[in-house]
Parts: sequence; C-alpha cells; structure tokens
Amino acid sequence: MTDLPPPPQATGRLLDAQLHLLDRSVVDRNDVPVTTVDALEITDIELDAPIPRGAPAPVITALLSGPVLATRIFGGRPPRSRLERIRWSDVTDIGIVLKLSVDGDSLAVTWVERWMRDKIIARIPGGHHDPE
Amino acid sequence: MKNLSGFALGILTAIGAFVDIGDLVTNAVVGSRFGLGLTWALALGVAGILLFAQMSGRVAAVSGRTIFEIVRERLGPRAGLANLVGSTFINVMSLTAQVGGIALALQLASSVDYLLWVPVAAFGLWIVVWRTKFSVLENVTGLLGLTLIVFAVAVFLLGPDWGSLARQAALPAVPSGEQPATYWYYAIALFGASMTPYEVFFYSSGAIEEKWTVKDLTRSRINVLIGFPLGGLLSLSIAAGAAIVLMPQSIQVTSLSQVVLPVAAAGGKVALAFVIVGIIAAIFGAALETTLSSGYTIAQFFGWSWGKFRRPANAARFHVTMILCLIIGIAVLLTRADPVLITEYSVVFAAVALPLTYLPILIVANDRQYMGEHVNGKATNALGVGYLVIIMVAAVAAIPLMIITGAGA
Amino acid sequence: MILNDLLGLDVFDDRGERLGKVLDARFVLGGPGRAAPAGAAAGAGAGAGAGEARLEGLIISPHSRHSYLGYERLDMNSPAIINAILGWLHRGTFYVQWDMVERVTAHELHLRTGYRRFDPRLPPTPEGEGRP
Amino acid sequence: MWHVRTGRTTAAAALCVLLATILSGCATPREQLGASVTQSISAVQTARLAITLNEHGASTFAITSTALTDALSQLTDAAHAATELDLSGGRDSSARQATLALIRQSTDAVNAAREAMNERRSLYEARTRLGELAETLTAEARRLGVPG
Repeated sequence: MTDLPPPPQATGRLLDAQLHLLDRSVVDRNDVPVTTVDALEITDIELDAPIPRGAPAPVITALLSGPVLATRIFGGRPPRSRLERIRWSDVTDIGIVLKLSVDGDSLAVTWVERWMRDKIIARIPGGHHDPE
Repeated sequence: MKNLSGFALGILTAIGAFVDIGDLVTNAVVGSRFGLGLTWALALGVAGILLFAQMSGRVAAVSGRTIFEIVRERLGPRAGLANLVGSTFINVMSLTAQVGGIALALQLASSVDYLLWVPVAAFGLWIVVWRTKFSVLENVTGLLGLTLIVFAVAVFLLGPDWGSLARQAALPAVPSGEQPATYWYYAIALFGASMTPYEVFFYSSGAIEEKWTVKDLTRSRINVLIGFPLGGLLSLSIAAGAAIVLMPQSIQVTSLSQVVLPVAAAGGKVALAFVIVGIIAAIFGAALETTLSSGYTIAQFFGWSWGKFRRPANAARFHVTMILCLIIGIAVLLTRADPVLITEYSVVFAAVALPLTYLPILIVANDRQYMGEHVNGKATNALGVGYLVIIMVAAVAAIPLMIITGAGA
Repeated sequence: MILNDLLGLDVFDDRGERLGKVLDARFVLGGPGRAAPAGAAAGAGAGAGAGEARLEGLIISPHSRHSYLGYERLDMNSPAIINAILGWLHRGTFYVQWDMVERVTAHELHLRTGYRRFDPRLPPTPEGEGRP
Repeated sequence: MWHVRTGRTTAAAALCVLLATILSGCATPREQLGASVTQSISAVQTARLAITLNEHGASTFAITSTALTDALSQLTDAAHAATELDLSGGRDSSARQATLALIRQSTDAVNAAREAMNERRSLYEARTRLGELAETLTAEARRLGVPG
C-alpha cells in the first residue's frame, strides 16, 4: 500500500469516522460525560440510483446513541423513530473526546440517567450529598 | 514535610492494597504444595502489574481517559463489548470472592458462620462506596492492611532453613507427588493473582478520581515502584509460611483458616490478632476496588457519568450498577458456593482476560493524539511487547490447563 | 441515513470486480469547501459548532473488515511488531475519493470508471490538534 | 488482529477437548481414590495442627473451631468423591471400602476433637488419635501408589 500516491490535499482537518468519531466519549459543556458516539447520521444518499458527478457529498447531521449500538454489534437496523440524536451543530470540539455546547441534562439521550436519578438514587438517603 | 508524608502514605497504601483474597489464597495454596518453587511466577506477575498499572496511569493522567473508554474507542463496539462482558464477569467474580473473603475472615474472628456475615460485609461495602471520599477509603484500608506484615515477621520467627528456601526459589522444580500440568496451572494462577485486571481498572480510574496531572506522574511511579514489589514480598512471605509449616505435614490449603495457621505457629494469639485485622482490612479494600471497578468499566464503556468525586445523584447509573453487582455477589455466596474456590477460579480467569485490556493500553500509550510527548519510549515498548507475549501465552494456556488438571486438584 | 449503512459495504469497480469492503469513511472538517447542500444546511445548521463535516472519501480494504486500531496514521508506528501485524492484515488497503462513487445499493458500492487509488494512511496530526 | 482468531480458536478448543479427554481418561480409579486419601491426610493434619496450636495457647477458639469445621467439610468432600467413583474390579472396590472406612474414622476423630474443645476437656487424646490416623492414611496412600 505504500507505493500508492497520497491523495490530493484536502482543505480542512481530516477525520476518519472509525478512528476519530465513532465510540469516542461525548462530554457536555461542563465536561460531564453524556454518552459515547454509538453511530453517526449523515445526509441521505439515494440508493440504487446513479450519483451525478459533482453532486454535493453527504455531511454529518447528528451523533446517535442508544439502541442503535445494538445494531452495530448484532446487525440489523433500528427503527427511525427510536434514534436518539445529538445535533452535529451542538458539537464544539473534536479531540480525544467530543465536546458539546449544551448541558447534558437538556438532551434526550440522557433520559435513563435522569430516570435512575429521580426514581432510585434520589430515594436513598445521602444521594444528594458530597462524599465525606 | 507534607510532601514526604504524602510519599510515605502512598507507598504504604500501595503495599496494603496489593494483597487481596486472591493473593492470600493462591500464595498459601502454592506455598503448601510447591514450596517456593513458583516464586518466579509471582515476580513475573509483580513486574507485569507495575508495567501495566504504570502505563494505564500515565495514559489516564496525560489524556484524562480511562481504560474502558480506550477499549471501546480502539476496539469498536463488538470486540469492546466482548471485552466488557469478560471483564465484568471477572470483576463480579473477584467482588464475590472478596465479599466471601471478608465474611470468612470475620468468621475466623468470631466463629459465627460466614454466611451470616455476607450481607453485613456487602452492606458495609455499599455504605462506604455511597458515602465515603475516595482518598479516605484508599488510605484507611491500605494502612490497616499493612498489619499483614506480620506474615513476613512470622517467617523470621519460624526460623526456617533459609538455604533450603533460597534453593526452592532459585532452582524451581516440580515436587514429587505433583503433576507438571498442575505446576504450570498454579504458575498461571499466581501470575493472574498478581496481575488482576480490576487493580488496573481501579488505578486508571483512580487517576481521574484524584485529578492527576502530568506532574503527579513521578509520585505515582514511585508509589507503585516501591509499594507493589513490597506487596509482592508480603505475598511471598505468605507462601513461605505455608511452605515452612504446612507443606511438611502434607496440608494442602483449601480454606482461609489454614492460611493463618503458620502465623499462629510463629507468633501465637497476638500475631493472629494482627493478621486477622490485616486480612479484613486488605480484603475490604480490595472489595471496594472491585465494586468500584465494576461500576467504572460499565459506565466508561457506555459513556455514562461516573466517579466518587461526583455526588451519587450525578452518577446515577454508575451507582445503580455497583448496587446490582453487590447484589449478584451476595446471591452467589448465599448458594453456599465456596468463596475460596471462587477465588481460585477468579485469578485464573483474570489471566485469561488480561490480553483484552492490556493490548489497547499498550497501543494507546503509543498514540500521540492521546499522549503527546509522553508516548512510550523504546525500552517500555520492548518490555511491553515482551509482556504481551507472556500474557497471551498464559491466557491461551490457562483454560486447557484448568481442564487437564481438574482446576489444580 | 446512518453512516454504518456505508461501512462494510462490498465495493466493486466499473467492470463488476469485487475490490473489498468499506473500512472507514474520511470526512473533512470545516474549511471553505463547496456550498453545503441546501437540505443539510437547513436541517443541521452546518458550520455552527465544530463546522461542517463533509464526506471526502472511503478507505477500502481487500482483506480485513476490522479496525486498524489507530495504525492508519503515518505517525503511529510503534510498537513495531503490532504496526507490522496490522500493516499485513490491511495490505492492499486504498483510499478513493467520494466523487468516484457511482452508485450505492443496500449491500454494494460501485466505483466510477477511471477511479484512482490513493495511499489510505492519514498524514501526521498537526501538533496540538485534538489534544486536551 | 481479531479476525484471525475464530478459525484458530475453534482448532485450539478442539485440541483442548481432545487433550483433556486423553489426560482425564488417564486418571485410573486407584489414582482417584488416592486423591481422596491425599485430601483426607490434609484435613486430618490441619485438625491436628489446629488443636496442637490451641493446646499451646497459640490460637484462639474461633480459629481452631473454624479450622476443624473446614477439615470436616474436606473429609465430606473426600468421602463424596470416593463414593461417586465408578469402579469395575473387585480389588478396586475393596480399596474403596478401606478408604471410606478411614475417612469415617477421621471424621469421628475430628468431631471428637471439636467436642473436647467445646467442653474444654484435654485435647491430648484427640491429638494422638489424629496422629495415628494421619499415619494410617499415609500408608494407605502409598499402597494406592500415590507418589511422594
């Protein structure tokens, strides 16, 4: 593979989906972990139809999390309505982790965390105190 | 001065934290059956945990990322999940073994049946995990665990034939009456007992809990470089005591009560009091580490909020996971499954699962995006690859040997 | 669509010969690229956070469907033995630009006539980029 | 790294199963009886050591009684293993009778030691009895061909 020519220089920073995005941790604006990138949503490509030369390339629209992870492990595809999205425009920084510009609690993907906090942890004495 | 006492504290904690139920049982079993003929396996394990803990601590301090985030990120969801399932299985098994160990030690102190102590021990663990600060739980159990030094004192009091002990250690041989396969099986068990994955999960996540930065690296390096080998010496003295007192009488260790008999023979009731306090504290510390590790691994894999530095309400799924793991542990123990047997299996399975977490750390410790200038040097990599080979061989050989030897029977 | 629908597809050239599977998707972040497709810009507010991530090309591997474990970057080459093993597993891997994709179906991806193979490895990460 | 494993894992697993069958097939009933005897020796010697230490005031009641309980459960396991053995020859089954009888006597001796301790009687007699049994068991082990 080493004898292949390098590709034409791109105009911005390169991100390989598997390497830089998928399965990375996502933290909110206070550095609290929110989820991991379980999958990525891109703009649709029309299947079975020729792609015209010069057509705009797909772009990433959202980070997905939740049940979609199971389909990456076991195959199949999740129903569209069950996808839990974080909008790509909420991502501010892509490094070792992906950083968001919003609060984790405001995102739909954290509903399980909030449910467990309210229904279980909050009912055990001491759950809201700092450790001593 | 404060710095110096900080150092001392760290080292002492590392010694106390090194020994858990797996080390206690495995070293005593090996000592009573093979004398000091497997000292090399212990040494190999201690050097291995040094290397592994050091690398994962460095990765955590420099990049702020812990083992299971890295496992998931590098191996992807499928291999990562297999890894998570395996590691969680071993974590819960170790946790079960430790809770059983605390209960057995409390039985030694009280002669009340250990089964009655199991829920008490588990509840105590949960309260500490729920309410106590990370540094407190680490230091208290580590320091109390230091009383295990009485194992080393006992060896001197027994006045053994040092020449014979040194010969056993330096010229390993399979004793008559033991099969070579059994010898190798216990070599892997001893290696696995020293290189338990949960210790590394804990060390790696602990670096985040205590908010380590690159500056703290030297200190952590000294802590483990001095503390773990001293912990290894403690382990060795457990084996030596068993080799001196139990082996000549054809006693093969199968229970915790036998582990402490050499100490009683050497130092009487006073020594026994120390050893029981030490065992309870050391295993309690290890049980806390395994409980937290089960929470750490699962939360980090799925990207949940975790950590003792947060209030439980701010790491809800993390705390729920730990409660569930404790409940599973209690349930297993209440079936009257022998905690010593669970321990013996857990150290061997630990050796089986080791490559799964070791390889990603070795890779990421070379990744400049994570590590910047702190990537592994040539020497560390040579050592790292050498250990990768050893770890893979041990992992591949463990299960066949377990079947052939009937789990070392 | 979900990016995973692209990853793992069987890749064929214009004469219908199988070349391998899609191993990874390379995106280019921000930068003055072509105008964003109208649908995506409205739906995702492209350019707001980290900037638009546009699909630049695909990495195709004839042998292994499995991850490169990070060794696809030119500055990641130690320990040498692991680098060598992964290099061997991924021998023959190449990169094609998205422009060269002619048609995508549910299981296959076809390249245009005259597609070019490029070196798949990523150039070294610029110092400090993506570091905490 | 990961995809090469499936094929080889299967091969390795098959090899293990093969090896295991061969090797576990090698353990003759006599060897397995020998294992029960070795286990009993360990239990009897543990009980003897525990009450010796107790006599010398070197051990506590709790530890001695736990050690005796553990010794009893070892003997139970040994007896169980010996009973479960699938024996064919008449010579083997008389060996089993002998082994089981010794294990029974050992169990009685450990129980006697425990009673003596609970009633704070002298442990001398129990200790002597356990010593004799350890010797008899060792001789039996040698007869069954246990090395060592």
